[in-house]
Amino acid sequence: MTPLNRQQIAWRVGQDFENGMLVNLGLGMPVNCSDYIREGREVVIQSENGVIGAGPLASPNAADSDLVDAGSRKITIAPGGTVIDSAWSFAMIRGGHIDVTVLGAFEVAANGDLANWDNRIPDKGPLVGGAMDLAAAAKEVWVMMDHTTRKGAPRLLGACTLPLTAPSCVTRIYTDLAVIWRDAEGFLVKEIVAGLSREDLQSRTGAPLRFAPDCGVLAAPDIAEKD
Amino acid sequence: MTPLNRQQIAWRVGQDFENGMLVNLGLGMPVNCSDYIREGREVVIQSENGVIGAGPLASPNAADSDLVDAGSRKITIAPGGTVIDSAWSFAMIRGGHIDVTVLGAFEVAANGDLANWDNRIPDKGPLVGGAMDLAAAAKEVWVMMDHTTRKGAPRLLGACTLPLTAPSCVTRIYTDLAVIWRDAEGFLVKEIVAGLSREDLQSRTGAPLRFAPDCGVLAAPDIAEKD
Amino acid sequence: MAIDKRVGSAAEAVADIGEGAVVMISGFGGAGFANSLVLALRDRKVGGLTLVVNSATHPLSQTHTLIEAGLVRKVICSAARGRGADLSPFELLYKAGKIELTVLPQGTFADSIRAGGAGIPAYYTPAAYGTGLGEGKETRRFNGRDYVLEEAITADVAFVRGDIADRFGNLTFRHAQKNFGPAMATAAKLTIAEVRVAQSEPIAPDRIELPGVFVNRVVTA
Amino acid sequence: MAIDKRVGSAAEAVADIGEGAVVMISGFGGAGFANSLVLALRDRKVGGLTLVVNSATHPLSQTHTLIEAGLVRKVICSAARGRGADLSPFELLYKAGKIELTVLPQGTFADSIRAGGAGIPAYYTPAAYGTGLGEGKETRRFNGRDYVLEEAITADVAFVRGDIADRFGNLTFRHAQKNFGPAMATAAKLTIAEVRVAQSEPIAPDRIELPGVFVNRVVTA
Repeated sequence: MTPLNRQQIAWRVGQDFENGMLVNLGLGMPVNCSDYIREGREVVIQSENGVIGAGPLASPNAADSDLVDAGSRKITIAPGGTVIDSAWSFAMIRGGHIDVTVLGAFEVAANGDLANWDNRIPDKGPLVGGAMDLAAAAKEVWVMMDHTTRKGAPRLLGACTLPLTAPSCVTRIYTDLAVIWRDAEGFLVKEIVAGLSREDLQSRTGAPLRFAPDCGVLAAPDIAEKD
Repeated sequence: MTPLNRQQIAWRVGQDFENGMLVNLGLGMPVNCSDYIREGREVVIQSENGVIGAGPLASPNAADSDLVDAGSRKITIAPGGTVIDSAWSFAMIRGGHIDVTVLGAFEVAANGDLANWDNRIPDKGPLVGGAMDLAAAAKEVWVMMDHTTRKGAPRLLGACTLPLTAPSCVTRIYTDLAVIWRDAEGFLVKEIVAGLSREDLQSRTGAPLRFAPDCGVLAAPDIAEKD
Repeated sequence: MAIDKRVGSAAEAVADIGEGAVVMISGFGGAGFANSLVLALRDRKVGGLTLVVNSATHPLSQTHTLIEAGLVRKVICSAARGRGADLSPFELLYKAGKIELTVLPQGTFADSIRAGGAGIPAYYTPAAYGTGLGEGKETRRFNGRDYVLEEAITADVAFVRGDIADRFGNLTFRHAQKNFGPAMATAAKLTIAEVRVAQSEPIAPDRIELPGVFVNRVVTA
Repeated sequence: MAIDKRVGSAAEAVADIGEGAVVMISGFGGAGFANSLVLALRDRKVGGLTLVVNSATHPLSQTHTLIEAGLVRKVICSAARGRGADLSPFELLYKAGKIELTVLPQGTFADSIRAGGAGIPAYYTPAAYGTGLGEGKETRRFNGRDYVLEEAITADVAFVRGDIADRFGNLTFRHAQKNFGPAMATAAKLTIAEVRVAQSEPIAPDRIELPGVFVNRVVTA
């Protein structure tokens, strides 16, 4: 059994972006998804600092400190892109105009509850950013994360233990082991990595799994992990 | 006794615009005030359709049907002017950024109540436009109107009889007979046309008048009435 | 498959607007009326419409043609008075009790549309407090001042007039053409823009006034 | 006397900001920080400030210098976590109970500032409902969905970073420099813009991104 690395998870998410979608990608792992949009599809990447149509990272000699995304990365503007102010950018988010937001997470519950902003690190200040607005208002909230913690504890749970970002919002979870849709009845496995049994996946998951009739193999091309 | 004509009232209002003020002028008589700003003063005229820095009417050969004010007049943009959308224009109004709005009125009460939107014309549809937003939120609401109705009934009253535009908002009234400030105690006459006694002015007014210690003569240069 | 929101005609652009639709129409003071789309909708003859339009009676708007054709059930606006003493098509139907009307202060009209597009279900405004238009509305005091609660306005379709569009649906506006267009585009399930020029080439990022993500179809008119 | 909002230096621009002022500071993601004004304010050494700033800890912002100098009583922000395991100046003071903090979802932060400039005292948003940040806040259901009531944020002063200004205070922004600048400029009693170029000649009407009526002083920095 070979779990996907993070770039491979990003690749897998990227395959599911449809032509013309407006997509917001969270800081960290999710921003990599835009590298893996299928040939021939145009997807508009929204960054919550107001870049509508974010392009790839700028080359070092084209980098412009005024052209950044919400993660402070020096980026480019894709053809057809523009920049709006933060109030309008969040009006776009809150107004339900984002087709999909892809977010990292600490925990996801079977009822769709998301915990991704407060890991209770002692003494460190809070950082919520745009996570609550995105989770509350995007048409779909897709989570990408490792299936378990480094210590092997499940991140897909019956109920979140960490502070919530938004209740009942997650619609899909892409992990290193599986692709799981979340519906009114809980978790529904759509794909599972080769060599991992359904029982093994269930044992690494803190809530009951159902398996889709067409449950397939989660596979990705060889892509090296980045820093 | 010679009452001011409407252009002369507009002239008198125009004398009181200070340098740098942001001023909104209502449809009808008030838009003429911008013709009478004192030499050397720059005043920014806001039209609620979003023109910030409205200039004079366009000459016939420069008229552009896309460059209009809230009264559908083909105008120009003054140096430093721009155009914003209606939501932002009314955010500017509602947010208290307008220093002065000059509005026409049917009635003004001694407590500052303004009635300028509904004259109870049978069968005609209602038209409120931006009047309520302006009256409720401008820092100062100046009214310009004839002192009495055509039949001689007072328009400055103890209480308005027509539907209100906003309560307790009017700070000044410029009429063909007088300039009157409105404060917590009611009407305070600051200027009165030559040849009209204080008693005569009071008899044409439906609420008690006080006269300022420095009450002066309301006079304007000869300006022909326009259509 | 590249994004391309340009369609061939106004008729094609409005072809799926159904009976009873709530339709926003841009335009104010003579500028920015989406008249080609309005006329195309009239030609479809679908009735029971609710119009969200600043004025029900502006002489340069074609809104009256929908009203005269009997297609309009309700109007939400800030102005519904025809010019002069004669009654306008709207006023005749309103007098006859054949059309519903909601009149809002223009700033409330504008911000309720903005709220509709911004996911804000309701907000407080000082406009209309203590007036007939505020009667029956919930009120509340903040910091010693009284406000009325106003709810968001959304629509099935928005008709917006712009100047230049590109294949992404990005728009520019000429001067006062802008007015209610940007807010309405955000508040409707389907936004259709009629423009002077609909080009393939992207508009420069710093010239775009309405991001194309708010626009679904573009037609030259 | 023509309008001319340009002043000679950042020090002059902030010279009348007093003890206990509420100060908004633009900037997000590394762009649009009004750092020259922040440093000039630090040099004035007026204390008891409340900062309204997206992040209390962004490494490219000079906000931390106000905090380190002990001039800040309270921070309203959406991000207050320093990078890495070491505690930032803000975190050290916060841990010691010497600084107050209000954390808001970023969209709430943005729209509360917008509301502050738009005369809207309060509005409903879905963000933070059912979370710790929504605890203690008034909630209400509209159309089957739950929202929290959020109040407007206003300030005594806003520091905004722009690209070009003219004598009227009109501003343009470069790319993502815009972020919170336009909203903050509307929500403060006094708005000061620092820009790359402050020219006498008016900016073309269709290039202006923030009307000068929202800007009181302009300084080149």
